[in-house]
Amino acid sequence: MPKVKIYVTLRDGILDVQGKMIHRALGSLGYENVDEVKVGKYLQLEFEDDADIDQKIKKMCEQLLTNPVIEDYTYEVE
Amino acid sequence: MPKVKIYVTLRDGILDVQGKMIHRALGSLGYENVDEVKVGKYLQLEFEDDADIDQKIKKMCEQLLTNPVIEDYTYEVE
Amino acid sequence: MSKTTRDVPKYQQLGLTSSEYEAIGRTLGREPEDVELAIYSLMWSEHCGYKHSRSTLKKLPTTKDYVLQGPGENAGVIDIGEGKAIAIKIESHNHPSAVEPFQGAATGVGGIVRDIFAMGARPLASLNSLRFGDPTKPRQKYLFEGVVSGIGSYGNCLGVPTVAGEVYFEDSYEGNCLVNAMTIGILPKSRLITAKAKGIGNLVVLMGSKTGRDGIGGASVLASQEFDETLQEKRPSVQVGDPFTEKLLIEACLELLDKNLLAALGDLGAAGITSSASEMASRGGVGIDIDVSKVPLREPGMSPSEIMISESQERMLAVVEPKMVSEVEAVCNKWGIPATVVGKITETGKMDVYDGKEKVGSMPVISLTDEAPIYDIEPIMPEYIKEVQKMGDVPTFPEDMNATLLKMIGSPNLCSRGWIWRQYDHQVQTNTVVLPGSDSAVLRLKGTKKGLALTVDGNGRYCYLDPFMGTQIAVAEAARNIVATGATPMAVTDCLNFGNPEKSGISWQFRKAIDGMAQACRHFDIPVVSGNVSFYNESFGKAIYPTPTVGMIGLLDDVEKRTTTPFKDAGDLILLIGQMATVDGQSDEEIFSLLGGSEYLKTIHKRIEGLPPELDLDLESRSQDLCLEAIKNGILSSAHDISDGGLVVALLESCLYGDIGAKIELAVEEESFVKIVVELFNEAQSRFIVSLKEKDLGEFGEISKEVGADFMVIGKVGGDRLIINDKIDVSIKEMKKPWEEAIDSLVE
Amino acid sequence: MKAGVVIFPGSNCETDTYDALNYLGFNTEYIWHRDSSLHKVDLVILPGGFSYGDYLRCGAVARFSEIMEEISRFADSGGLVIGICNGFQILLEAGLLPGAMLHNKSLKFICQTVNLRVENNTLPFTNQCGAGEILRIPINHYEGNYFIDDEGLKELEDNSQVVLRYVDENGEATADAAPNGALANIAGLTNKSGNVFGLMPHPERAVEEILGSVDGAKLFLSAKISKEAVS
Ligand SMILES: Nc1ncnc2c1ncn2[C@@H]1O[C@H](COP(=O)(O)OP(=O)(O)O)[C@@H](O)[C@H]1O
Ligand SMILES: [Mg+2]
Repeated sequence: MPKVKIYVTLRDGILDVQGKMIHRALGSLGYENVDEVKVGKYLQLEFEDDADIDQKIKKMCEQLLTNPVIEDYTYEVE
Repeated sequence: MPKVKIYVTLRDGILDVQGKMIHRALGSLGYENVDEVKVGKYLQLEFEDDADIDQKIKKMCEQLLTNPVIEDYTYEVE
Repeated sequence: MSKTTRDVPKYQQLGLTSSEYEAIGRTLGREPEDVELAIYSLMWSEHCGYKHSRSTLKKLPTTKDYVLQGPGENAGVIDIGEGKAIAIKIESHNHPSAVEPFQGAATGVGGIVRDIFAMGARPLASLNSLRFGDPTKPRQKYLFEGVVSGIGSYGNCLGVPTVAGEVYFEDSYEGNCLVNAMTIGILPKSRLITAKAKGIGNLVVLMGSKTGRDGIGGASVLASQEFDETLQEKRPSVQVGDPFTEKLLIEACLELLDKNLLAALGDLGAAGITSSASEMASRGGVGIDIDVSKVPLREPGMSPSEIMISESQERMLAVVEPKMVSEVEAVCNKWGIPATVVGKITETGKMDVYDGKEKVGSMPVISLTDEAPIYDIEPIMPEYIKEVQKMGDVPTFPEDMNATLLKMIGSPNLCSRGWIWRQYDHQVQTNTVVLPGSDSAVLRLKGTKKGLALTVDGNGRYCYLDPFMGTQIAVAEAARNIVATGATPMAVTDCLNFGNPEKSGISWQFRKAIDGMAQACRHFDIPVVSGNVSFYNESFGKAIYPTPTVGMIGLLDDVEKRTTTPFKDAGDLILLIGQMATVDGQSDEEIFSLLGGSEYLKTIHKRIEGLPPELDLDLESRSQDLCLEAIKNGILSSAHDISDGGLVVALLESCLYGDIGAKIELAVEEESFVKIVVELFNEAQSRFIVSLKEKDLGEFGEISKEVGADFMVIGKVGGDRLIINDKIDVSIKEMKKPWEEAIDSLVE
Repeated sequence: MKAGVVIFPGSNCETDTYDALNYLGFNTEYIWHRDSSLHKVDLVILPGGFSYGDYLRCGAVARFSEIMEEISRFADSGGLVIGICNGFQILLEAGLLPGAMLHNKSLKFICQTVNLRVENNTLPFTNQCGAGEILRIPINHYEGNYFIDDEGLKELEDNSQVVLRYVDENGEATADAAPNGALANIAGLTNKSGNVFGLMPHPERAVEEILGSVDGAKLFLSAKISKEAVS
């Protein structure tokens, strides 16, 4: 049963408020050597079989799982 | 500059309301061969250097980045 | 298995005492099976069984002609005329919130909302009463932020407005925060349903989310013991709220009731199917069979005990006539809610648990409910009382009264709560006509001229110093808040938050508090129609302040006559209803003692001591009558009760909310600085600040004579400063920022 | 005039919207998300709420509802559509309006009344407002931080598609005036042809004096009057 991991992040140029807030919070906790923090979504899907799996994942991502206006994604099949 | 990817998921047994919803939505869009969907957080951190990096990541995760009461995490250093 | 757990008998691990274990054996006439032991341990837990409170609670007045349902059901219900009724209930979710603030608070809202629609009512509004430790400490900040956002996220998603609440910060809550959630709902009287199982042969239908291992023993076990290190191990049992499913469940249940398809309805709260099924059977005097193999599961491999006691959220249990089942399924299907027959009503008087064909447990229903053990721990006044009630020496008061006032108004307990309520949808359903920021929220009732006023009040610090007086004051203050909007108090729902009831000192606090509540409610003739007890609010052996919170609802015959806190128009006269606190000829010590338990003493002098203000119930009634009658006659521009922070804080609040100043002349001996400070900051009861047009002063005076209440004209609305004699002179604009932004700067 | 209020699972302002429309003299009906017809209404309203719990993204799942195909067709043929709050988010996800919503910049839910400036009063949704008129209407959301790329923004501005902007007490669209951080202070916009309107504020919460403002009524009444003018 293939396991698919999808990582969704905000597109470049879009202000990542969550990332910025976490960055600030890390700073105030004394973690000074972090340069950047980005926050995204992590989806884990279990497929029954791997027929056309790449094509299916792409379609799902474009149709439902991400919003291309603001989000990019990458994925891995295990 | 090491890049760290952190994957945060809900601990086993903790209800994943989003995953449940997405699973149902995928089903009604005709993606029938998905068995399970889990939703988590994906964090990308850029560090200035890799001094004590593992230790730092673990501490950050426990202190701020994850909620150990309900979440587990894994990470990769690139 | 580690050595220690092997040595401890199973019943003890489940929290039962050896005599309780023996009692189970006597009832069953044999050793209990695993499932049975799990079920007894929960039903006889403090949370489900009310072992330490049942006998004391009997003292509360609970009836009045308009009470349709008093304590004992999922919620109390009162008749408000025109064929409509209101369901009301408050509940604590303290322990789950201390473990996971966001989910703990969210599921607290989910639970109380289910109690409301379980009565056939559509949830109309929610309130919350919160207590945390010092908000400058990171853990406390985390809890506070998490709880507020959890309450908001759940209620907002449901479309139930969160219209009012209260929050206080005191060190005693540091290890054990309080999260009390209250909801009211509205129903046509004809839709009233109870969780009273009836009809031998009727089927038991489980509706809503699938059952998982979440919260196994969560609420009930957590709420029945003190906090210590072992709590860490209980963490994975955190329950996660799914407000979307709850929203669908509300719609499905109300449609089922409108179509008359259900014989009984109950929610699943603490102890899951176990408590819901046994309590429904017990109320109906019938038996019930449950087949755990029919329960839809989210996780594989769950044992019958786990299924029976799981506290998975967003589930309801209904009793349905067999011929109605397909229609019930159709309605649930429309809303995307699974509905499954999991049992039936029997004449056995027993709760029989099956796993498919195999019977895995059989217990007399009443042994689980009415016959749960009762403990009467001897009450003994705790040592600390005498110590704290003593008032120390008269301190040197800071000279600069403006600075003192600024410090007070920017302190965590007195600053604006806007940071909280802005995170709550307080307007959905378009009924909220007095928004947060007045003494009570007011809802209009669409289709009528009427309105409802809602508030929740408690004062842990007063109750710590004197639980009897403190609790009376909580009732009086709630009533005063209701009256200040122009509503007549109708009913109370109470949440009793105390420490470990097995201790004689806590038992004393509890009894004193109930005596105070009972006496005050009797005096005002306001019945207690529902409530909740939360014991074991201790961490590492240290109890919280005894904190009874009083939720109250009032009715306005004409919602157009509602009155709010803010001053409105320049030139309006400002009146004090009630009396000045000091009298001539008192010594400085006597005068100073009037600051006992006050915010002033705590914030400025870091002292928590003395006796709380005295409450004269008759005087209180007269003050309230005067305020209420004046509002009903339509002559008040504003009304605000005096509570935390005293007269000056009440005045400043009316200025701040109204964005307008006031000039006040108090009649006090100018040379006595002690007197001035005490008059400004003492928290004497039974008082309101009201404003009105000069032309209406005569009429106001007439009313005051009729009801026999005192008042005095103390100043005028106008300008952009609050000026009191030559002691206070502050700009409203400059006070606004520290008042409004205090919480922001605390949590950022 | 006949208006239809669409109910998705998780909608929670449908009754408020229905009541507001009836109060303003519309003949209002509910439309269920699984219906396949729009019941011949003249105006379709997608109300606020949390359709499908707003899990994943606001509006992401609701846009696939059966009724959305009909609504698309209706919009394409010039029918009037208003999306309020979650309804706006659904219209964005469905591509009936351009752009997307991000979390509020405070990462907090916000419920408060805001000042809105009417940027285009020639639309069927604003013809009862003065040019530059300031409306006071409540907002109530966690994701109202509007985003669109530079090109898209230019197009919106060039076509006068921005309908409402968050402004301060002086009517200025300062950065602080947008409580959610919305790009260019955009609170409401239309499609190019001006018949589909999305807005984050809740006009149904501001139609009666007793609710504190009647400014929201103007938006609904505009639609009513423009329709009556046509027929
Ligand atoms: N946790 C809360 N949730 C919602 N509203 C709150 C909360 N805490 C306080 N408020 C609101 O803030 C205002 C002031 O609260 P408070 O000082 O406790 O009022 P009072 O003393 O009149 O009972 C009230 O309108 C109250 O409803
Ligand atoms: Mg008050």
